[in-house]
Amino acid sequence: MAEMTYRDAVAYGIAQEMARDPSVVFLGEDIGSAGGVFKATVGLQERFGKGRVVDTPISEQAILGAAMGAAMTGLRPIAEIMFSDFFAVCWDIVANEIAKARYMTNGQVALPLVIRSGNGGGARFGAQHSQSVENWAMAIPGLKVVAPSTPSDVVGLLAAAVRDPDPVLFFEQKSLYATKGDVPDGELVDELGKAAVVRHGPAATVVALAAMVPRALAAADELAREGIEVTVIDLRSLVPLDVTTVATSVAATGHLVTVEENPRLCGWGAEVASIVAEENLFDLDGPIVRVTTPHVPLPAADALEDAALPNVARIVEGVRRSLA
Amino acid sequence: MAEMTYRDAVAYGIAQEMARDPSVVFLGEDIGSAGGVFKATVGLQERFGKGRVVDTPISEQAILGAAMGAAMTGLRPIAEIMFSDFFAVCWDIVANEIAKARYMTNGQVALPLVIRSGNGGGARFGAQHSQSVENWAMAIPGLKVVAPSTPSDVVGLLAAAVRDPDPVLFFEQKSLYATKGDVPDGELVDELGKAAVVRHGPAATVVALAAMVPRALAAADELAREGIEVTVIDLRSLVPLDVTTVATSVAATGHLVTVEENPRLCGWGAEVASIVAEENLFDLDGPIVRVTTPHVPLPAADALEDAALPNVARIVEGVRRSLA
Amino acid sequence: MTSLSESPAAPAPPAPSADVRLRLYRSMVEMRAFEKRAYDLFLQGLVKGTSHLGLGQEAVAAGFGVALRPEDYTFCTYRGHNHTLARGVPMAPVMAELMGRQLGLMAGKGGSMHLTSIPHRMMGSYAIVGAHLTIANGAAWSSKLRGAPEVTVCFFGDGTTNIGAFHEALNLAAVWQLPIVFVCENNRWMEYTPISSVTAVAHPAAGRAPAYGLDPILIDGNDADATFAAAASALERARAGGGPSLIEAETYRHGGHSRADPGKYRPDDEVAAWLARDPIPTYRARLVAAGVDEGALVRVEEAAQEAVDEATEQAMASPPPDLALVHRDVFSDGGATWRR
Amino acid sequence: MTSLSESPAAPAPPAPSADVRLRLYRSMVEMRAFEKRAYDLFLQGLVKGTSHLGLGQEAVAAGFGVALRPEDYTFCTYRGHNHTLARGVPMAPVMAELMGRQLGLMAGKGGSMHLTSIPHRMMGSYAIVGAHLTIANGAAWSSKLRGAPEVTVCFFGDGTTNIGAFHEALNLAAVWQLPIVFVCENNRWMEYTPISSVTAVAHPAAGRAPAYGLDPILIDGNDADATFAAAASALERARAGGGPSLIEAETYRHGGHSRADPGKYRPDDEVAAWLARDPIPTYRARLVAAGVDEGALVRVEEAAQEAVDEATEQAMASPPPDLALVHRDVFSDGGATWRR
Ligand SMILES: Cc1ncc(C[n+]2csc(CCOP(=O)(O)OP(=O)(O)O)c2C)c(N)n1
Ligand SMILES: Cc1ncc(C[n+]2csc(CCOP(=O)(O)OP(=O)(O)O)c2C)c(N)n1
Ligand SMILES: [Mg+2]
Ligand SMILES: [Mg+2]
Repeated sequence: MAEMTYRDAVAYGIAQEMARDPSVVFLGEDIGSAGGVFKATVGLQERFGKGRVVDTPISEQAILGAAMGAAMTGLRPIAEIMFSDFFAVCWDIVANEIAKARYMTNGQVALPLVIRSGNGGGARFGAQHSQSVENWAMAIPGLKVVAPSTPSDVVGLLAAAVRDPDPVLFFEQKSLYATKGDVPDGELVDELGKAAVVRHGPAATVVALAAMVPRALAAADELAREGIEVTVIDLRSLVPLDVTTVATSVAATGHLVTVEENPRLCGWGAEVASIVAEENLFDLDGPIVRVTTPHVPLPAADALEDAALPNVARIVEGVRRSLA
Repeated sequence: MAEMTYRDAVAYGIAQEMARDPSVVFLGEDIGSAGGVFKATVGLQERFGKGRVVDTPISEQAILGAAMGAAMTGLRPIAEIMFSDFFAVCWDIVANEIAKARYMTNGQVALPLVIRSGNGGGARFGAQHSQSVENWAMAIPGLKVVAPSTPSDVVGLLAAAVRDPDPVLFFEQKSLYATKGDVPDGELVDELGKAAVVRHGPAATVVALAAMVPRALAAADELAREGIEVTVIDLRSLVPLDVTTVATSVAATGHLVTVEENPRLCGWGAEVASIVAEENLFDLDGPIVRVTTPHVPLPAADALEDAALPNVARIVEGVRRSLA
Repeated sequence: MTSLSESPAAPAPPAPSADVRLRLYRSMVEMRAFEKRAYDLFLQGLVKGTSHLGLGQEAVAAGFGVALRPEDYTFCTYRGHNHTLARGVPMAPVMAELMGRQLGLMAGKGGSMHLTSIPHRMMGSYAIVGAHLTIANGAAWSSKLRGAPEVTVCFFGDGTTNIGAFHEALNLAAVWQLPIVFVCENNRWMEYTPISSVTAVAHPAAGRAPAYGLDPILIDGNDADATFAAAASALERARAGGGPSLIEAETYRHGGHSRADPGKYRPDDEVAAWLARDPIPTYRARLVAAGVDEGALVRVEEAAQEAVDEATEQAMASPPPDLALVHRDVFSDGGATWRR
Repeated sequence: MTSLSESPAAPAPPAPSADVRLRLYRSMVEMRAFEKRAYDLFLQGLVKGTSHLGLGQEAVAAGFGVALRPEDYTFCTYRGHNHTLARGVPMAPVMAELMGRQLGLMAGKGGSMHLTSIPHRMMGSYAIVGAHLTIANGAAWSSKLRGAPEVTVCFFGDGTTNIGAFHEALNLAAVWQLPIVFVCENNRWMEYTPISSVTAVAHPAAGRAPAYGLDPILIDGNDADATFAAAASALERARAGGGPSLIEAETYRHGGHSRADPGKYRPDDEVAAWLARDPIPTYRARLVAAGVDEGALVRVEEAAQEAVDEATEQAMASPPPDLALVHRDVFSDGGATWRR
């Protein structure tokens, strides 16, 4: 058991897989000699060489195209898209090519590849470097979508993603890079599609993802101080989506609150809410409340950004609104 | 009053605006001398000249970038993205640039522009030329999103979009191009953000968009034959979203069914469903049912595509499920 | 050809062997017979959706098809019937795919624009202009990393040279010195707009090669001997570690862009000039002049026709796909389930 | 410079007038003083988020800033402090924007990477590599359609030449013969990776110009006389209807890519060689050698320092932005309401 940062867990997790499987290769901008702009891939090029850890031009379409073609022909690439906002410059390769290849070819093509990306706000980078875009990916059939909230989940879910025969988009929340946690010794391999119940309580079910998990837990603490004990679920993966864990909890609590960093419309919170409204409506004792960033691009100034992102107070208020 | 096709209504609507306002210009691939690959822009270049109706290279980023820069500097461009699937190759200009410019500049930049695109399935074109991607746009703060279902809505909403000071994504459903309807004589200008109640009935509220509107109406006919009279709402615009009309209807019927062509996860149906589950939960007498294309890329073969898209039988079944 | 004469004349390569020439001829004749039938079936409403014919452009796919080794990879566009057949993919499943039948190469799930046969290393037909150039790089990169003597060939049209992905792919291939051959089939038209009206240079591919440190290579894409020679030399170069090539093959599509488009937007004299340079009769005449027994050519032609007839029959006899396929193969477990 | 000497030597342009030279010097000195302060404030935690300094690259922005007319448009990148000041945007709102204050040029909503001042025709700083080249075309297209004698100048880095949008933008500008000047500031590095390691040609912009039918133009980006001359000639050409230009200006950033990056990944001798060619002291020496009164230069330097001090004070005195701004200006009605 070692304590490490979420940031260091990335390089640790990639190294675990590259050491195990020579077909795992890694490409992206500034990932090699520089160790990544978030310093999340330090040491990998030294260890695995310039053949397997490759710095690319600023050509996101070429990066993901190369990953796809390599995955079709025997490799298991990990590609980095530095900031998830940049998925917009290569969305065609993700949404039209990678996501659809297996289906269109009636199963002939397998794409065992992982695309990692720094996601989300909090760093005062402004609207083009702060988006949470996991919902863009969730809306595209054929992609798996993972977003860990702790260092050990980074390692375990990354290993699961690399070993998965399908394309996985792996969102690393930038605001979590500096956070720390314990990572068990030895090989760590998790399973995609299993949510974690990270706190138990009968009053309501709070479903969160990535950086919203610690905030939801803090809100749960605050509610607990006034005697309201809520369940907090860390979804960990959007596709596959662990509907069972959410539904089971809602059946017990009667209240659902989702907490997501992405802007208001059409996020995963809406999906989870509408699944429950379709399949578990009569379990509900109060409205389903979604706590999100408002439907605005993220502002840069610290005061404004803090006001835009979901915070503990808004989560607490959301739970109260569902219980009212 | 003239009867015309949805297809012809597009050229008619563009001509109305170009004739009125010399700052309206129109650019895209094959739109000029060829009159558009869907023949929806026939005659415009002859009438308004090669300066104002411009054929471009296959460079979607350059097309939308040009539209944005022109809109910043005094023109009101209409750009065509031939198939909406191709938004993936220029999503950066849409989602990171056009959508965010006004906000990031604290209101300095206005972008009065329209991006038209052929959307949706039914033509057996396969997974890369058949997507309904209006939900991609709805998820991005800063965009207005419109999708007409009739020729007169094409004309009226297009005029409203062109005159709107904000960027509007205008989705023309390809499977509707051949359909016909009456278009009133004289200048026709509609309003963005107003849904239309196209059929009244007390049993349930069915909310649909674009090509799903005629299907929802057909389903309503079928249900009426067994005495179930439902309300059908044509949303017409996703942003602004006419929550009032939907909520008022659900308050009266107690049942909500959404019908959308896009794949299952994170579509506008989920958004509408979760708004109702948050704000009008206690109006509901049955589960909110979403009828969608399943979460798969669209197959090409006619038999398979027909089985994938929402059809009358599935809408009827959806209503029954909500009423059960 | 004006444009060819504008460019420095390359020395004529030595003629291929008689055996290769017959294979080139057979390949072109098969493509032609197949696509004519596909067009008929389209007019009869039996090919649904769309289809993009390569009638008139056969010499390009044939030259490469004959020059490729079985272990090499092909990537092509929606206009990919020819390139698919050129890799030895049987006609019946291709025809059945166009018709949306169970027998189809992808059981109808892909359609005409997405023909793929991994066992033949026909790695897919792609319908978003430009994307597959970046994907083809990935296959070439993989060959290089695995130390396998495979070459990737990637076909695309003139219009494709103006989209961003082209630029990114060419630069990466050059920087990584990938074993890949990019083949631009310049048929002078995009859909309904001439390439010359939207491109800053006269030769959309060859004129850009130096921007990637590559030699400009411009060939007569209607001459199967020339396409074969260019293919053989670029493949050899790539296999020897010499890196990528970018070849611009000048050619013409006889028909319209897709479906029933008659292609009327093109000047009559342009069409006539190119029809006179039809790669198949001109090649036939060359072979006959070179002493090839005409009977052998007739047998090739008859066999192609029979193959097409048989493929058509098989395709017609096939039922529509099993509807359960709608929910299959989104994911590798064979299913489409996004939840648990 | 090795790379400069590799390329054909252009005849030295005539020296600009004394007045222009003093304006060039003043502009560079102001930029330098401003950015040094911005860096100090960053280290003090008063500039939040990120910031990308152009220390060492001032001669490019200054040369163009002085040559531009008020009606011309500028588009630049996240590394855009210099280009913004060069358009006459006052220092205080720029400083305040970096600090996330109400006084900020965009009231803190954009931040350092998105400086924009439409009244100064500073049409924005863009943080997605490549995108703004396509947007800049739109402004130039609009000028052309409106018949207005405006020129658009678009700045970007060497790394930007490898992304698809670059290619699409350059081709469109050439085909449409737009009044635009593309200026590639080749500072030899992307973030932490040298451009030479990922680019197929030695000169990432000049080496690609012929792919768009343009002349390769390579200039010394550390020489304000040279940047001014290149700017003046390209602007004139564009204004006269001669279409676009693509200029590659060789330069170097003194510091790291962004924030507190010390730029240690760069070879010491490379850094030292370029520091010796610092555009400001070298230009100062040239002016003094040409007989300019040193007192005048000192006054320029002191005035710049005072301006920065004053701007800093004003910015520091400004409160954080009104939180209501979070919900403003998503749409043109001033609000953020997506529903009715
Ligand atoms: C990104 C993108 N933009 C536009 C299209 C629509 N489209 C399909 S084929 C085509 C013309 C392509 O021309 P070219 O590359 O010359 O190939 P050809 O059809 O002549 O073989 C266009 C514009 C597309 N499929 N993808
Ligand atoms: C599409 C995209 N990819 C990657 C980045 C991250 N990024 C920001 S600046 C930069 C380097 C740009 O290099 P260059 O164009 O040479 O400009 P310079 O920073 O040297 O001025 C990178 C990779 C980005 N902002 N956008
Ligand atoms: Mg073509
Ligand atoms: Mg640089």
